[in-house]
Amino acid sequence: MIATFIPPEKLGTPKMSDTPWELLPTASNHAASLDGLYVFLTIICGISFVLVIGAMVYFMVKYKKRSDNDKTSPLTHNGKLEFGWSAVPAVFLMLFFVWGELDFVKLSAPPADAIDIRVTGQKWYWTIEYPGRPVAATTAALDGEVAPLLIVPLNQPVRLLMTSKDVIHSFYIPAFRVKKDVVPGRYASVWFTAIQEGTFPVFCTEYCGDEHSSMLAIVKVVPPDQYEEAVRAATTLEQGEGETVEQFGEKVYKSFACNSCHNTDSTIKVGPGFGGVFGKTETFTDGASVVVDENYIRESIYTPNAKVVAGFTPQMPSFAGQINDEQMNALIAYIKSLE
Amino acid sequence: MSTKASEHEDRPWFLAHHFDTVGQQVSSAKLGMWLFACTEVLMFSGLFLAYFIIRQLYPEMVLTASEELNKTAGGFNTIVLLTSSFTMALGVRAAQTNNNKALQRNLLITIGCAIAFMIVKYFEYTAKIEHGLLPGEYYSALEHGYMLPKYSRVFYGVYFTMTGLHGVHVLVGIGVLSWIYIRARRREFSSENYVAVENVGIYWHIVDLVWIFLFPLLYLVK
Amino acid sequence: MAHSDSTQNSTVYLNGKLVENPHEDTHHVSPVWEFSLVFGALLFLTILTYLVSYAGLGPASLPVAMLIAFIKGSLVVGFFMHLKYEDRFYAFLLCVTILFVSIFFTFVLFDMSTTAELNEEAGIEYKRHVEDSAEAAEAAAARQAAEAAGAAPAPAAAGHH
Amino acid sequence: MSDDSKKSQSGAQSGAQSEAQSEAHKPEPSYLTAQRGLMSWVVTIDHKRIGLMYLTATLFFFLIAGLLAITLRTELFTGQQDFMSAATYNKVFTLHGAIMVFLFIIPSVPAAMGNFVLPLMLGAKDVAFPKLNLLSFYIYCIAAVMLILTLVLGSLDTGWTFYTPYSKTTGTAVIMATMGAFVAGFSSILTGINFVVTTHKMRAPGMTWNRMPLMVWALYATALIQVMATPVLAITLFLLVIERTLSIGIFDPAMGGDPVLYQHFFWFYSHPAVYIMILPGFGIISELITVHSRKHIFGYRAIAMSSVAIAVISFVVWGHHMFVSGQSELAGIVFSFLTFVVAVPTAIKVFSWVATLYGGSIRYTTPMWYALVFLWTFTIGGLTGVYLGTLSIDVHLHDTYFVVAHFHYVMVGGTVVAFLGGLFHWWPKMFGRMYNETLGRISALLVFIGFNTTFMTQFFLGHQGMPRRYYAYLPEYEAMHQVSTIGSWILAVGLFLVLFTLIHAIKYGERASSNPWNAVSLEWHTASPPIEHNFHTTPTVTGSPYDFPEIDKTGKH
Repeated sequence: MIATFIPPEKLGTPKMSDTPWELLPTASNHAASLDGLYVFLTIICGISFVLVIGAMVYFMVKYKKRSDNDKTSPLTHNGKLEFGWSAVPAVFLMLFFVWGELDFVKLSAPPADAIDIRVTGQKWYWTIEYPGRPVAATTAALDGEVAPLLIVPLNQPVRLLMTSKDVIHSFYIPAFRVKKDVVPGRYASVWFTAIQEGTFPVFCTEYCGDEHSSMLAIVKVVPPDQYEEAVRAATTLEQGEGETVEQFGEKVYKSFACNSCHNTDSTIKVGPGFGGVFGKTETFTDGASVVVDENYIRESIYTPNAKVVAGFTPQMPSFAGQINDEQMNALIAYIKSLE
Repeated sequence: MSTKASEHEDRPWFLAHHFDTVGQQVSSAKLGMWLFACTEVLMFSGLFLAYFIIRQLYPEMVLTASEELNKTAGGFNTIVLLTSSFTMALGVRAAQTNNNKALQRNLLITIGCAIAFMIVKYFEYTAKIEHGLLPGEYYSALEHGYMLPKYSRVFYGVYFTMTGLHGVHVLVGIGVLSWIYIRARRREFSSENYVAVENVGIYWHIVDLVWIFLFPLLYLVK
Repeated sequence: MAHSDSTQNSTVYLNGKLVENPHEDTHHVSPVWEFSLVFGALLFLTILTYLVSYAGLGPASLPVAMLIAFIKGSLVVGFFMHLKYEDRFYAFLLCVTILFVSIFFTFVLFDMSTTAELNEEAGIEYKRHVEDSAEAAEAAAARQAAEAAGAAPAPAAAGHH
Repeated sequence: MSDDSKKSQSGAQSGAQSEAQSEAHKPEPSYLTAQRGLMSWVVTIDHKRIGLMYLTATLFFFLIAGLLAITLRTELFTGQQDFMSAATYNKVFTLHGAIMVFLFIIPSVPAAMGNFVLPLMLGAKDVAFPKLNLLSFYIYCIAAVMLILTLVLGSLDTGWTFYTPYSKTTGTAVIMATMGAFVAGFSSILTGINFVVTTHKMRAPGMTWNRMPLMVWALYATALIQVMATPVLAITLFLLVIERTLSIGIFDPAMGGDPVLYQHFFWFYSHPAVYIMILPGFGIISELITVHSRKHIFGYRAIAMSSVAIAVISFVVWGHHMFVSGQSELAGIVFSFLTFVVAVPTAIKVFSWVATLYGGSIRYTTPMWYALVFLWTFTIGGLTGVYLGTLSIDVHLHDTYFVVAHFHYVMVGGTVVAFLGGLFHWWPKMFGRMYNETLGRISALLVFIGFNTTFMTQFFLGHQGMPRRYYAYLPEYEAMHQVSTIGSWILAVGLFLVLFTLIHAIKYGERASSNPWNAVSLEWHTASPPIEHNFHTTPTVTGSPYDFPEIDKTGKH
């Protein structure tokens, strides 16, 4: 299934582009000059393709075999022609190289006044942390469904400081033409200035396992004055009025992407399913067993590898310091309500 | 089975059917062996690069972790391998000059040195294993009272990979040398047909060459 | 050239240069004293590397050790393996191999040493090792303290590599 | 070996005695009928039989990996899950990649066709080390068994590149797969050593370096890369296996290593490997275009030298696979520049081939059609490579379907199309039978249409940002994926038609003369199928292999 928690039609409100050959929306400062080079390259390559294939087709027609005693030309080489068709492509290639290299250096050196946003990639979801705000694993983005949301102010440089917790991922925003592999053990940085409002999809482009194709996120460009407000709304995870504890628990469940590894029925996905788990006795890898109650759920969220259910590997990350008590109670209530 | 039956009489017994002259067969065999030597050099270059990478990542760790290696054992092993290279070269010379007895003697000395090398390596490894200076998860230097920098296990990982792969090549060398020794006892080699001895010589010198570069890097690094 | 039944050994010249004839083979036998001389030199150089490592040259000790090892290597290859008296192509092959090995080394080590080049200007601190849990908690605490003190939360990392 | 044993049992030497002086007694039997029985195949040291055994094995794996590709494309028909789970999809695309690279495309042209054709073209009785040749085939078989064993042990889901740290932590049979690739590397090294020595030492009298056919130059350059690059793959996979078993930590960031180092080690082999794959294809195209347009090659020295130049420069460009992978930007700039340097010799080759058509008398046989399809697809493949070599565009296009389209245009459109052209061209020589010309031409047309529909759409998918190895995708991409899937079905039909035409020709094709294309290079101077030791008397070479009778030497042309 496409990202279990992001319905396709709710991603990228402005359609990526109507016709296949049309370019993507130029939504960042890098996009314009990159598209310029892309179009220039396409024109030059198109011309050289037409020349080569045209010459081939022309020769095919003109020099096809007419009779058994055709005489063919003794031509074996022509120094000037051979030099010409080595030098001319070399000149064009150097042109592409220089233009590409200038853009690449611009792309790689973020300005000093950029806003720092920390992004952490993990097996199959992104965690986005705004400066001065508590870590929000996944922020509410669209009614009901929840995706990691990167909120970016219009016309202000933003720098993403990215690292990964397990394998190599890659943060790719097609509309901004930026991409960087997020390698565990080092910081990768990407910077851009959004110049077009709207929401755009973010992909993970380095193969990272089963749910690689569901590791999506959304970039939302908001006018600078609404930026603070939007960030606060996105990073607060409280019980809205008129929301039952279980509904708030479900929002927390999806915000921390529990559903990318645990199903809400009893089937196994990566971890065990939570359908009817409350009150069941779980046996662990070391043979001990306990009745599932609030303390067990709380403990297995904060220190997951202490007790691992038999048949599973200890690969669940710890959420210590990310889920506060109020959210934990709602989460427990939600899990209790699952049959 | 070329149809020219008469042409068969004057062909020496060791000349293969698809070669025309002995010179062609010998130079083909030698070129093939030199290409194989190049692949060996390229393979070990990967490990040397891994060593240089760790040396660039953690310079002081490599210096302190390599102090634990036994320099005298390494030095003795270098001398042993150099003598085995010397006797191997003399062996090839003996084959070229039809001196079968000298060839057999030199081959025996070379095999002896190779076995001595492996025995010294065995003692070095057992010492390391007891002290827990092992790669990866098996690294337990702390329990044996060694206060080593944070990533010493990676150094010992590279140490064991390099010396282990080199040790495997020495073992293969012992096998090939004894096969040549058996053929020498059957008097197969003469001044016309010695390319097999020379090829084994090239292999053995490459194994020695790798150790010549490996010894200063791992043991004497400063 | 394969002179099957025709006895003439067709030496072929290509614009004046004798085409490398696959059939001639050098039967050079070097004298024993040459081998012993080379062996002596190798032993001397081994002792030299040993002394150099104790001489405490500091940063220069690696290049010196590599130079000595290269001399020993070329002695072994040149004399023990007869490369000096062999067909030029074998030496050419070895040089091409050493060229590819050096390409591999220089590019990888160049990449590793300049990874932080552009990042350094941008103030991104480039961390090599992953903060394990102890360090992570320590860094988080440092970050909180920096926030509390209102300083711009530069991505301080505890314990550079 | 199933279709070899159905050889025609006639045994009589094919009609025309084209050798210089006809033999007095009964003509010699061909290499296929000279010895009988399975054992005569299993322990043969005849390069022609080993070539056929390689051909059967590699085509078998081409079939398997091709079927995997068809299931992939059919799954991608819609953006949602159709009939495969995500984990199965990852295993299928990984195996498609691994089997295609290690078991088909690297051994196919050099080992299968090169083994058969190289000694014949050099006028030699056999390759320099026949027993080593057979050993190389059996090492290939062991590697094939190991890769099939990974299927049983839980298959592989790391992608054919085995990137760490994912390949270190995943539970699938990574060790068995890496060992399979490790062993396949040795088979490639042995073939490489064999061909370098054969080209140096076994040439017929009079055949100087500039009188060798360009196919021999291409196989020589490929052999050099195989010898010089594959050992680094051996040590990389060896380190990966040790990383998984002893976890020495050189590639694992948690223990102080760095995953980008694995990518350096891997791509140092894998970029020269893509030139191992394409260079033999260049060799075949030089032969096809000259023979079927009855023209001397245009710029012999330029093409020969550019083969060797590509072989050398291919060792300095591997960083263009890692522009966005955390490699330092300065290193990226150096690699991008060198990547453009390697583009020039490839361009020279394509221009020289088109120039060879000038003033020719082109015969539109099936091999010629495949050569022309090659020119079309390889030009597109080459030009899109320039996109990916440009730094800023690669940031946008890296790991998207643009890359998938580029390397399929160069691999399938380049090497496989050239390989099929070569098969049709040398089939009369291999089996002494002519294939059915109309079936051949239809297969060329189907392959052309199917291939271009499948992969042209993927260029547009790529620049729209569709990431690679995605199992479920956004609805915007669905239309293009559907066109691509239909194209892949047409391509599959075309390839099955090729298989049928060739297999059918072995039994029912009418007898081929020893020189059906009246070509000039040495392999056409002996019977087809050739006798056991190729030539009765070693031929002497006086001129270039492209001096066709039709070439008008009177200077009035």
